[in-house]
Amino acid sequence: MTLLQAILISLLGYLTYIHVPFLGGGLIGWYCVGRPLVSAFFIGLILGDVTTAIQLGVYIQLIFIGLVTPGGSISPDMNLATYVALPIGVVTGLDAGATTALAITVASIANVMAAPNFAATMIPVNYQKKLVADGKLAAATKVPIWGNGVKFLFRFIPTFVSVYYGQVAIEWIVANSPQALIDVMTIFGNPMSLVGFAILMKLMIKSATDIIYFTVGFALFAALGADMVTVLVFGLALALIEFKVGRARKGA
Amino acid sequence: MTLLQAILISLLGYLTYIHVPFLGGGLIGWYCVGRPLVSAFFIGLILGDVTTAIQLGVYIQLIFIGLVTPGGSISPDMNLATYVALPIGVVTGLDAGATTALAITVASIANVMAAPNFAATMIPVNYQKKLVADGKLAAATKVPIWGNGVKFLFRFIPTFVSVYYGQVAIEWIVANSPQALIDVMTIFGNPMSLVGFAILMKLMIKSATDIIYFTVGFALFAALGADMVTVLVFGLALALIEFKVGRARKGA
Amino acid sequence: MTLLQAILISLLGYLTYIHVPFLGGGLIGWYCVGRPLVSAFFIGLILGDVTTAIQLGVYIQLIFIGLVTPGGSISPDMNLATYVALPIGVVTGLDAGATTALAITVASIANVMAAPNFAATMIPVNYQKKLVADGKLAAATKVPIWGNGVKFLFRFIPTFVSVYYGQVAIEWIVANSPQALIDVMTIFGNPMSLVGFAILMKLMIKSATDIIYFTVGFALFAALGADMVTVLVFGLALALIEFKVGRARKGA
Amino acid sequence: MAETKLTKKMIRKSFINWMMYNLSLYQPETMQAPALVKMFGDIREDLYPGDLKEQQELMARHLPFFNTEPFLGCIIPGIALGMEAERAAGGDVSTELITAIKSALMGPFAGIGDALLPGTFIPILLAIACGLSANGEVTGVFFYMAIFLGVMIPVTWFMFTKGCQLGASAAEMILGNDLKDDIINSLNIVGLTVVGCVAAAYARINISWTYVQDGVTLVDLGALINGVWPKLPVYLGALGTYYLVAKKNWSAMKVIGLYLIIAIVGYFAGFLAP
Amino acid sequence: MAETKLTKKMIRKSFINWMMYNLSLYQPETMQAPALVKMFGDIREDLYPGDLKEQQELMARHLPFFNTEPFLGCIIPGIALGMEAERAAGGDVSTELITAIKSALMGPFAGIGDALLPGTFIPILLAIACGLSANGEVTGVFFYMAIFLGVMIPVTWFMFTKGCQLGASAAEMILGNDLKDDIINSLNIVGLTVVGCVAAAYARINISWTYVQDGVTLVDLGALINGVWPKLPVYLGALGTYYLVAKKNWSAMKVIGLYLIIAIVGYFAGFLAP
Amino acid sequence: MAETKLTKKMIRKSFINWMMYNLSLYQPETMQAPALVKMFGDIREDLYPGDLKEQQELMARHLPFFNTEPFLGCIIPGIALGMEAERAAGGDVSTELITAIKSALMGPFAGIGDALLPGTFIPILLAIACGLSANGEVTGVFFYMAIFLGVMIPVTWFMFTKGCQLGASAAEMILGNDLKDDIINSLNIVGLTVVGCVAAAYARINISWTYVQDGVTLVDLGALINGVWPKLPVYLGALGTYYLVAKKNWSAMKVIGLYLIIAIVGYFAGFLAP
Ligand SMILES: OC[C@H]1O[C@H](O)[C@@H](O)[C@@H](O)[C@@H]1O
Ligand SMILES: OC[C@H]1O[C@H](O)[C@@H](O)[C@@H](O)[C@@H]1O
Ligand SMILES: OC[C@H]1O[C@H](O)[C@@H](O)[C@@H](O)[C@@H]1O
Repeated sequence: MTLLQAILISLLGYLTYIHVPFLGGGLIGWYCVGRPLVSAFFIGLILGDVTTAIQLGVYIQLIFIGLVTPGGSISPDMNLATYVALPIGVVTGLDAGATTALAITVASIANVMAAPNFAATMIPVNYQKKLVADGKLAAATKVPIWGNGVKFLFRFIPTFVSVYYGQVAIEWIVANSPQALIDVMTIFGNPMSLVGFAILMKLMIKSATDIIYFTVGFALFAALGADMVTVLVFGLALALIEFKVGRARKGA
Repeated sequence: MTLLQAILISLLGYLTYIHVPFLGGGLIGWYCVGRPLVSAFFIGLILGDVTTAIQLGVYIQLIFIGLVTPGGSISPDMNLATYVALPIGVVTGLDAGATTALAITVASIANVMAAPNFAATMIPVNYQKKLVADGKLAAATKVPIWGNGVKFLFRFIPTFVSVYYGQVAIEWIVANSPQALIDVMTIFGNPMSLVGFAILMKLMIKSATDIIYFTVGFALFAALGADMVTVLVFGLALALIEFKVGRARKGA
Repeated sequence: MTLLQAILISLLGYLTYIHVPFLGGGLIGWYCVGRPLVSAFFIGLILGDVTTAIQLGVYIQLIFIGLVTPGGSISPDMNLATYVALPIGVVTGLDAGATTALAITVASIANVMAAPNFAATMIPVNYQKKLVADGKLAAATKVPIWGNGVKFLFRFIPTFVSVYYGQVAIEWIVANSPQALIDVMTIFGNPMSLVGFAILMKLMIKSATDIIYFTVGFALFAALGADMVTVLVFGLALALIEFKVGRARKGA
Repeated sequence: MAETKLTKKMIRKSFINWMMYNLSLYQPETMQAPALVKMFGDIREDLYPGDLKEQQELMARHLPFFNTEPFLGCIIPGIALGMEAERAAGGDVSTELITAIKSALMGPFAGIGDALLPGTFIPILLAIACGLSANGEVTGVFFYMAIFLGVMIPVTWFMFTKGCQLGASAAEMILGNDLKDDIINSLNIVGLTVVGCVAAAYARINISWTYVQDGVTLVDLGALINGVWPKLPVYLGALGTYYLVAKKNWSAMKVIGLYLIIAIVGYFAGFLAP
Repeated sequence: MAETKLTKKMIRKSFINWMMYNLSLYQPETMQAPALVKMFGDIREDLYPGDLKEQQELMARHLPFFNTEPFLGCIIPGIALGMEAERAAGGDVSTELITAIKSALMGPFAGIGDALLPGTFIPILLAIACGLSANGEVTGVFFYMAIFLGVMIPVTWFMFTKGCQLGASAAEMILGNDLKDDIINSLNIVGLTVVGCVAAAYARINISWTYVQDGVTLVDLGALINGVWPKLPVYLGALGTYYLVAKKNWSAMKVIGLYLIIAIVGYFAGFLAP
Repeated sequence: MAETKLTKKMIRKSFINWMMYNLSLYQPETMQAPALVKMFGDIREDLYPGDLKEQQELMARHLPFFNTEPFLGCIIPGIALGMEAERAAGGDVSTELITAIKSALMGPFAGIGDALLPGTFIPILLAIACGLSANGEVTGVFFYMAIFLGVMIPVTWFMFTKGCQLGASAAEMILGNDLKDDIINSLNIVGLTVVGCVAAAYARINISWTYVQDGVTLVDLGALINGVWPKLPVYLGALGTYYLVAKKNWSAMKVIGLYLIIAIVGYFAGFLAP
């Protein structure tokens, strides 16, 4: 892989990350070009072998086909997996099995970066707050543009290093990372989405009994094995009842 | 098997088909004499070996013990299976395994006839409509009697041919039927019951939100694996709530 | 095992039985000291080998960790299992597997005593009734104290015999009990808790439609495999709806 | 309540007509309606002696779609009979009301009836009967026939006659009593829930497209879509059919024609499997 | 609110009585009632000094059936105590009301209490305790005893005394406040749902009839019936028992007698298995 | 309805701002709020020409926490925009109302949006696309891009502009129309139910303590606790976090600090596993 190819790929990886605005935002970036299948096409263009790229892309896509990222929980890291494993797979001629194995490895250890990424993002966010407080409104408006540079560091660099130095480098990184650090960061990240949910719950729970609805959703998934769509259906039924009761209360 | 026996058996098969009035209607025909266990007794009488017939009848009965035919979906075709496999089993001394295998084969390819049967039935139905419009009321009243002759053709003939010419004939038919035709007719028939359900839904759905109840029932079966009785129980609970809300609205 | 040790152990077994008041009642007896893990500690003290006793106690505890005894259905008999298998295990140096096997054997055949135990308890209960009717109130008040002697007989004696005469004796008893008697008593005991539930249902069912709620709970467990806590959660959701409907009816 | 013209004999004749002919001309377009036409045709002279026009209208208004579970649901033709008789006797029963009550009840009784009769009662009896006949004995056969008919004939007769009585007063009940519409709303909900289950259970749409590479299935479109939501194609098919029938007023035959085209195209394009 | 005669000492004595004796004479006929009789017997002189007739009536009215989860449900004897004390003090508390509140609450507290105490709280503590004691250490034992009793003794004491206070005013709350009956209706629904679950989980009726031919089970009646609806015999048994108890007023003992007969006949006829 | 100052151009600019920047500074403390600040910052001169103080307040009131599914949920920034415009035009729209409507809708739209967009629509399209591209063809890629963007760009534009229109009249709807609060209550319930599901599905707390003897796991604390109720630690973690955030007013950062401490302690004490 040439240096330019590696740079282009890593750049595209950054641009199609969930938090990045510059490809038109998440609808075009994350949810469209960022899907492994579509990414594969563009990686293929960069590497000059679209067919192979898409063939491998299908495999990686199928692993992540149902990925939902509620409340900021971006796990496993599909983006890094795609932009590291796929180019390496194409260039070094890995077969589908080896490519997907590589993707899964990358996706799972990448979680280590989630928490530091969030912590670093606090810097521009707090700066924006300060600018608004100081009346520097034009400047405050611009923070979400350059502030995304934080995410650039956390996405471009790991992708570039991994892609450019290749599979051996990744294996070296995996083998030499302190296991305790990876584990603690994973444990730390595991319940992270609960924070976002708690804030939403704070807004949605009007009386203590409303926790029952949360618990019903939880139980449907955890105890009865219902999928998200099924829970949505039951939630709609409960909501319909609530609505009818509300109407009845008002005699309507 | 004598010709007479084959005719009697095929006649009984017709008479115990779900749509046939002449044995007192579905309560006596389809749901009573038409159950494989009970049919076996009568087939046994015709063939002169009640015990063997019932022994095999138990096996066939157990395959179809939970058969429900909502909205006209009569699949698999228990009636043809019983009236073909059971007599052949008795006469040629098949063991239980071979008899049930034969029954299942017959039941599954018989679906091919469902759609043509329905199409043909439109003839007397439309004729009845016309008679009413023309004021020929006595004639219109009689259509459901002779009109059932359509079903006679679709039931008596295949049963008779299969029974009289035996297992070899069936295997020949199965082997020489154009697979594409069988497949297309099966694909065609697969969703057929949705038409009946849609008409019922049209009647039951008063506002768009009522579709939620349909979806709950669907999800309970498809996603949570609930059986029909369990869905009925949950449906009753939802209905009870609706009733209470309706009462509350009126302050009752 | 010395006679004294056997007596102490059997006494403790009686004191920690669900129905026995003398250790401060079920909170301290049945639910605290009576848990196999805790019992093991005290049995260990009596036998002079706390460590082994607790080690085996953990195994027995894990078998019965989720035991709930609704409406008087005390099956399997955890108490007898613990107080028989654990001391024998400690004294004869059984390994964990053999001890738990012994516990399970004892727990399952002990059901035979449940029904006679209840029948015998009717004697003091009826006597208390009579005393109240006769105005002998001081005496009536005391019946629950001495009346528990009935349970003493049904608990102390079997425990003592089994513990003192040991594993061989238990095996002899099991081998020589009339199977028909054990079976009939088990069949008899199997649905026994329904009586208590029926009395509760009599109190809770205000109109025939309330049976639907019972049926929903039943179906959740039996057909969908929900556990008790999950059913509680769904029950709470139904109750919340009922409450809201009740409020709406009153315009509140 | 207005006096009706129903005699015992008329009820008995109608009951037998219904019990025998309910599915006689069954097809997806009007389903059990031809049997209602026959049932009323046979008593048209009793209801409107000599009045051909009324007789014709009577029969004509039962020509459109009707479907329910025929046996526990026989209360509905019973009610219709009661209402028609009262109307014929000069009672204040509009034809809209007769159609409305049929439409209101047929769905719930289809769902509930199927779940209870072939879904619960019959399999229990047959399980026992198979036990009794396991060795080829006739005991189980006779047991099943006796119990099943012994229970169901009185039950259906009771439902039908109950329907006739109710029918005569149904107009008042619905107009004068707001309880009734809460009952119908509730019944609709049970009906819809059960129909949802039954659609999931009995309708099939099998997407067959797979891509196989070196003997390994790489893409199995059907499995992937069922992975998004189990039986999603059937669900979408049900809603689509509902949309065509209810919102676009397609006839059943037109929908079935569409199904046929989709089946042929889908099969030869390799997207649908049996 | 009328003044009551309850002293701290009376409450403490009653609490201890309840906590110790609730299951002492447990049997299916009156279950925990004998413990209530003892509890009131021990303070009968405080409530109605010297009035033997009132004392007798007091004890007599607690003789009938009572059952709940004894520990989280101890709020109910607490309420009963509060109400009896107010009544004794001349308050306007009818005996029907006392019976009513006991009946209203015992079911829900049985269901909810069983689910929460032995169903959730205890197994969690024991799981941790087993971890701590896995090597034979006493740590887990002491941990369990300390936490369990440290939590439950204050909780039960709180529930019981809360009940006493509420009890004194429960009459007003129910009569003067329509909220209360919505609460009781709702509690009943949780109770019923949990009882349904518990019946399915703990009661067993095993139909054993099978027909085996050449070593292959041809008909397994139990499996077939459970195939119609899982645990259907238990469900029917529950409804049947409910019918006898609630509609036919059978005593528990009479039902149990019937069970015994069925067990014997069923076993020897080969239809029921252990 | 008061006149607003919204021009087509302002709406288009705001839409693009929202669509691009919604997650640009995403972190657990304020999540999508910085994007709202940018969106309003870019039209501050249009809304309050020359009035720095109002402009500052405008931006300041969108600094706190906001989060929803960004694309189906784009109706919410649309509504906020509509309301702000009306307020700027002198309409009677309180800032509390603007905050209230955002708070009311973000949860439900998060839950429902996640379930429908990445949970249902996208996987269906991708399943088909993978089929079309299985052999390395570009067909599936183009199919996915065309359909996905062809559907979603109009849909989001429609939602956003609908929001703007609604927003201008949302005040009246909520104040003058009691329907609205029944709708919001109901949406909250769907939202809560889905959030419960999603918490169970996406949050993980793995208790790792096991006691192994001779190679056999004797006590597996995690398994035992999950046996009491599946994913109980996650449930308790969710309620605990909710308690800290909602009742103790902890900031997200403070909670995350606590998580870090627990992760470190839990890992080295051997109680938590990755
Ligand atoms: O859950 C709602 C919402 O939360 C965050 O904003 C992100 O994770 C989004 O992808 C998600 O849709
Ligand atoms: O589903 C209701 C009803 O539909 C049709 O009429 C037939 O299939 C019947 O067997 C069925 O009971
Ligand atoms: O089910 C409520 C209650 O019933 C009986 O009293 C006993 O079995 C208790 O252990 C149980 O808590």
